[in-house]
Amino acid sequence: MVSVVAADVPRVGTIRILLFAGLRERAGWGEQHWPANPGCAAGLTPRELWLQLQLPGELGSQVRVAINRQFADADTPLRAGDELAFLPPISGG
Amino acid sequence: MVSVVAADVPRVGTIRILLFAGLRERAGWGEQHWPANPGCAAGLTPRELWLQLQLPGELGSQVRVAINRQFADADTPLRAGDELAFLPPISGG
Amino acid sequence: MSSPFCPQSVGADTEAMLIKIDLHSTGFEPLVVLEHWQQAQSGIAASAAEAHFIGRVRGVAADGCALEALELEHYPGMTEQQLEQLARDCCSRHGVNRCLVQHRIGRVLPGEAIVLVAIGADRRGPAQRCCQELLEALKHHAPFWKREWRSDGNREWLSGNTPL
Amino acid sequence: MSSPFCPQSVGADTEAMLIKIDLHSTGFEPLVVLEHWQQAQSGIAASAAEAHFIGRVRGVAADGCALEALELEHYPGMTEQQLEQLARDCCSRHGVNRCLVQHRIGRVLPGEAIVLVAIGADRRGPAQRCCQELLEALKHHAPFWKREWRSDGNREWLSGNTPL
Repeated sequence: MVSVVAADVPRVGTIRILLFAGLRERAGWGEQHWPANPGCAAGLTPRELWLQLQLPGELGSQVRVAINRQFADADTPLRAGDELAFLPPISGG
Repeated sequence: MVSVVAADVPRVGTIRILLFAGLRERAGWGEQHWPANPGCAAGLTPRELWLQLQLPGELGSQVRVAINRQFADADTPLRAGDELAFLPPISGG
Repeated sequence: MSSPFCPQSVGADTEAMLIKIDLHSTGFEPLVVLEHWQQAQSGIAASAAEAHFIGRVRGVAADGCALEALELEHYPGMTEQQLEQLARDCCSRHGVNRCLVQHRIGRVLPGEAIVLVAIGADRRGPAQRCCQELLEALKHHAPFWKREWRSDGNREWLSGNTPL
Repeated sequence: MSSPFCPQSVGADTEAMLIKIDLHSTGFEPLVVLEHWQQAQSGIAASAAEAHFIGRVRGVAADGCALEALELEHYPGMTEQQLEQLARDCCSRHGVNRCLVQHRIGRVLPGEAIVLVAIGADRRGPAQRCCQELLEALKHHAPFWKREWRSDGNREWLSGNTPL
């Protein structure tokens, strides 16, 4: 199930990638769409995307992964239409 | 230091004894003045008064002692002018 | 590190401990009391962390019967003194500086507030722990006694508090 | 034991768990929100035990500088979903039935409330523990990020929460 906000219709055949807060500022971008043909994204994981995108910081110890707005393991295989977010250290409340 | 409410001036040469709640009702009285000549009350303790007054229940395990509105040991020697209270199990808040 | 652009603030640490304790012989509204209490702490001086507890009379007696009312007896003079002492000890143990204790006496109806404890502090941990601990302290060491007036006509003094 | 004079009450146990969560992009008054929340629980149905926590913006930044404002970024969509899930898990773990979570987003000024957590329960222990635990849970597992706007012109993302 892909859950999206109304204003951001997912592009078929892509993975939507979101960055937040300090991570977004260090990377210089907040959103990208990564091509992923349906059925052909098998094997592509958040960890691989993290490396390919050359994102700053350390995945795992500092940065958490959410897939379709749920915390997820960085090695979860992604599928076309997924919303992937990299979350820097949380500081709410 | 003896601290008393304005309406209840201590009688010189007595110990004021107070009972509360269920203990007061089982004993059938809430206040007594026990004669205690100044200087001559030496040795009289709440525990002895408890026995002499034949109060119901168990001192210590259930009933606590306050002297001059501070919790006190049941074997503390009393002095003329003291306010002694026997407190059944507390249930505030 | 100090610069003209970075003045050191005079924080809550330097303020005196503020303790407010009241016994109410008629109903009190916890949120109204809290509002007045908070108004004394305006703007930046407001506590960064505030923990509250409100206890109300249940509609059911200890034996499962419907409850008409709870009667709260206390030991005038000792109660106020004990509450003050318990609050002062607990606040200084936890390093918190604002404390509000409100307690009903007399006849209290189901749904009405019996007790309100509020703690203001600079950190959430001390605020929460102090609020919890002071509530336990007053439940066990302030001279209050509850009697249940049950709808079947029974009047029963409680011999302790409900379990934590 | 049941008699015609002693009807069994329909207590809070039989009610559904009630969770209310809101994000505020402008200031909210904790006591006003609490009042509305309580009004939905009138008379005997009111929770016998209520624990609240209010967190406010400090006037001082992490480095000791004066703070102009705190900026709260979040992940729209995931935030609401996470708060709901954290609240539901925490409430069912502690067996409490009423839960209120209010959180600011956007620019928040010193002294303003950032977060309010309130728990209503039948016993003080579960109410207090659930309130504490839910606060910790949302501080660490709801996608919020704080940036300090300091009076010396620095803008710094915080990399964690203040210690408990």
